[in-house]
Amino acid sequence: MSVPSDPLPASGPDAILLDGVSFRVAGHEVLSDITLRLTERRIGLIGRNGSGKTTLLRLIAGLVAPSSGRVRIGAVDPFAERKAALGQVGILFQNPDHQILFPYVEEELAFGLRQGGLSNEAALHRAQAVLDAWGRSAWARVPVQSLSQGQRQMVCLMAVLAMAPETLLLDEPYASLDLPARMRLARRLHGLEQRVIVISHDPEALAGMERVIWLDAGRIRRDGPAGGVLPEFAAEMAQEGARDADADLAG
Amino acid sequence: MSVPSDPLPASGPDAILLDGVSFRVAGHEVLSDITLRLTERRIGLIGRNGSGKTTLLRLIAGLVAPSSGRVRIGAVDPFAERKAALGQVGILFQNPDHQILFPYVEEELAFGLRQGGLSNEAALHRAQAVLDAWGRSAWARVPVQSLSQGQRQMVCLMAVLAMAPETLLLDEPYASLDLPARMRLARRLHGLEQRVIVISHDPEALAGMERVIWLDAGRIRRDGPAGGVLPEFAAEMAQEGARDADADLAG
Amino acid sequence: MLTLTSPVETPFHRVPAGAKLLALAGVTVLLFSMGDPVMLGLALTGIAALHLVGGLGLLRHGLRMLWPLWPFLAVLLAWHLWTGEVRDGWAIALRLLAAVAAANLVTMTTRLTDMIACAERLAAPLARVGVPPRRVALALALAVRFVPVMADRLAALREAWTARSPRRAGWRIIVPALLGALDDADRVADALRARGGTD
Amino acid sequence: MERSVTHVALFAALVAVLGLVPALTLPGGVPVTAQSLGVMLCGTVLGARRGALAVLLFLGLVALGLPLLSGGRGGLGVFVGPSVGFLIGFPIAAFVAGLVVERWSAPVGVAAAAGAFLGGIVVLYPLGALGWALMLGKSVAEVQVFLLGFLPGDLVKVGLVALVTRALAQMRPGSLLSRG
Ligand SMILES: Nc1ncnc2c1ncn2[C@@H]1O[C@H](COP(=O)(O)OP(=O)(O)OP(=O)(O)O)[C@@H](O)[C@H]1O
Ligand SMILES: Nc1ncnc2c1ncn2[C@@H]1O[C@H](COP(=O)(O)OP(=O)(O)OP(=O)(O)O)[C@@H](O)[C@H]1O
Ligand SMILES: O=C(O)CCCC[C@@H]1SC[C@@H]2NC(=O)N[C@@H]21
Ligand SMILES: [Mg+2]
Ligand SMILES: [Mg+2]
Repeated sequence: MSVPSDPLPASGPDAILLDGVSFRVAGHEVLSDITLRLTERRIGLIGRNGSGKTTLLRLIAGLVAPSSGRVRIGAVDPFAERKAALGQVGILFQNPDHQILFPYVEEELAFGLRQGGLSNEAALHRAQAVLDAWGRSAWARVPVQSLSQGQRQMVCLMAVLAMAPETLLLDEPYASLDLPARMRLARRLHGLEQRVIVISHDPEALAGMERVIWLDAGRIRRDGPAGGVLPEFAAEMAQEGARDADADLAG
Repeated sequence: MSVPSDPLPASGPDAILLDGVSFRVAGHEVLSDITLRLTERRIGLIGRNGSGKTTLLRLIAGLVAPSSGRVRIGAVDPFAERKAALGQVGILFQNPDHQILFPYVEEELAFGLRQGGLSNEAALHRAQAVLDAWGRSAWARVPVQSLSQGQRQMVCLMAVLAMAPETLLLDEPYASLDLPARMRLARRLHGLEQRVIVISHDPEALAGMERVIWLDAGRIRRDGPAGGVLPEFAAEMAQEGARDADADLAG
Repeated sequence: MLTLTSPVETPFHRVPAGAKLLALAGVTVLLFSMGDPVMLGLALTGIAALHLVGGLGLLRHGLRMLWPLWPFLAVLLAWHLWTGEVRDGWAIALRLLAAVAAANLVTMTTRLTDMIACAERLAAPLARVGVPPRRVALALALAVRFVPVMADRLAALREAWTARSPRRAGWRIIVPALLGALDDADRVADALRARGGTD
Repeated sequence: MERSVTHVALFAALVAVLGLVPALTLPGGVPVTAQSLGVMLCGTVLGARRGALAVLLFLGLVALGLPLLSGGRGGLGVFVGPSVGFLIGFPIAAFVAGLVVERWSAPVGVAAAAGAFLGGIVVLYPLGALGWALMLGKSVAEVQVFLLGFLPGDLVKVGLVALVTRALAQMRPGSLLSRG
């Protein structure tokens, strides 16, 4: 289920920089003073429910602006310079049902391309090419509705890949998939040239990453190679699970 | 994460019977000719995405009627005799957001009781008693929206337990929880007197069950103690995962 | 969810909702039967004084709720000034302010649960046309619960759009949002049935 | 039964959420709002009876004190304000829109457009104008000009209702209760 790393190619994608980034919403500080420089090709993000993982990914994707601090991909501010950011980062949300916008597979794939400036025809053509490349040629005119959860997630992934971003951001891609689907997805991700940043709260899914960042209550708790961070995380979670702390109300 | 079994008490809940049950929807046979007699206290249901697990649970809970065949809990038809069925089975859906009907915790707990015939006052009183018993006294007037995912699931569980059904049906209760939350939930389920039927596509979550039923494309593939069924299931899933079969279109 | 009920407990909070609604109905009828701007001005002053019983905070909250009316009042006065019916203009403006302020006072001092309970009683006659009052209360509670769920879903779809387009999402996300909502409706119907249905 | 209650509640929530779209307040104190789009959709998707019930439920929430009208307004006060005629007309508009889709077997997009136009403009405007005139102390004839300000927006909404309803009918034929 892991996505092991190959050595970084000579000319990799731009570094992702976060400089003193905080994110507040409704008076609650979701992320506090995060400073990171991400250059690795396979990066994992781990942490408990509500620790701020999804928020960090949304900041990198430029979907929200930080309350303070700066986010940059190379020289680009992904929130302010949307056009440039689209070529740099693509994001896969946790739940395919919150991201599929169109009824047919080909429309879903063509959408981002059209928004990127292709004509309708060219976009549909390229969508078919992507489907062919992934061995899914027959899917073009299939209604998204009729696909299984795992297949719908595959549609989302192809839609993001069609736009050829330098970095892929994946939010819990394995959570609702069964075992065989997980293994297949892991294999596919492994084969990608792009940089991949994956969220999970399952240490197993991140084994073999070049770098794993452990978020805890909106702060970086540990940051390093998978071999160092994951066992420590797993041990703390086991200890935490032995207590009955759920009773505390949030916020 | 498993819910091991204690010996069956002398006077257990009524047996659940499925007799030649099929379920068709939109011309597609989701379940085919299922015959089962369930008497164990800890039962697991395993299978791939789309194999029909949720549908089987909905049939037992009486939420849908079989297209052919009979479902009985003791002598009760859970679809036709709703009132009687409420005391026999309670169901916990996979996603708490699809289950929570009311804005405040106490209202959520009181609802089922009122539907069962209690006065509004008595229902609120009993709701508070359940909260107290679970060490969650302060939750009564808390808006559901402000609770975390794990806490919301706890609300659902308490709402079902408040109605004191003989059997609990749980659909993927662990899927969106982080590790500590999973461990706590498993502990809670372990402590319950009720019969518990749990769905999962993760063999680990079902280790130690008295009986595990493996559903495959709407049919029973294997049925027996966890120790026998689970390794076989895991082996087949690993083999399945090695192939690239996603390309087949569903149904 | 946020309601317009004042979080600061006032003596009015303890008055039964039904009594407040009855009083409001009386006051409104009275206001609409008056035509003298001076009398209406006095009535408005009286209602403002009632706010003060609940404290300055309540008065401020009340003023905030009246604020959106200003463009309407401006047009109303300007129009009547122009047609030379100044007295009528003042009467209408003061009556409206007084009626809205009185209604808002009830809203600000009645908790949502009390209101729902009251609505359930008021809906009792509907039982004769086949709508049990219980179901009215249930539908109200369900809708309150769904508002934030629906808002979150729209926000998620808007983000999914933004993630792949330099332009802002428009009406087009209504279709996937509705499809999702219809699926949700089916699942929630299951949950409802699982715990005893609608009656 | 359960299904019908949850549909009605969800569509009431939809109308409420459309109130988050920034509204434009015209000089007369009645805003140009996306919520009337929601009202028309209630009718064309849920049908006459359930559509009207969904809108009534929404108005019920507003009356109970939830700030669900555009701009965060709500409470009992809005029912004695300038919008009262429109508010009372909303459930009737939804009913008429639904009735047209139910009874007229034209292609669903066409029927939805006709229903939305009939309910959301032909029926709603006079009711809205009546309430408005009463509140302003003027005659209906005198406030009529104000309605013109809404027309372009409402025509766009009618078009959107047609597109959205047709899309739903194509993608989930079973879910279009107005044609079920
Ligand atoms: N728009 C928002 N409004 C209110 N609270 C928010 C918002 N966005 C995030 N939060 C809060 O911020 C915290 C972090 O949320 P986030 O989704 O980033 O967590 P996460 O690590 O991805 O959790 P999970 O594993 O459950 O997905 C949570 O407590 C959440 O409730
Ligand atoms: N109401 C319905 N309409 C159409 N198809 C349905 C309906 N209910 C179930 N199905 C189909 O029946 C099959 C089995 O569904 P079910 O939800 O029972 O599977 P599952 O084993 O619970 O899968 P998962 O692990 O993904 O939850 C799926 O292919 C699903 O698409
Ligand atoms: O929010 C309110 O106070 C009620 C608004 C009523 C607005 C009416 S609906 C028909 C017409 N078209 C619009 O866009 N606004 C008005
Ligand atoms: Mg997350
Ligand atoms: Mg399922």
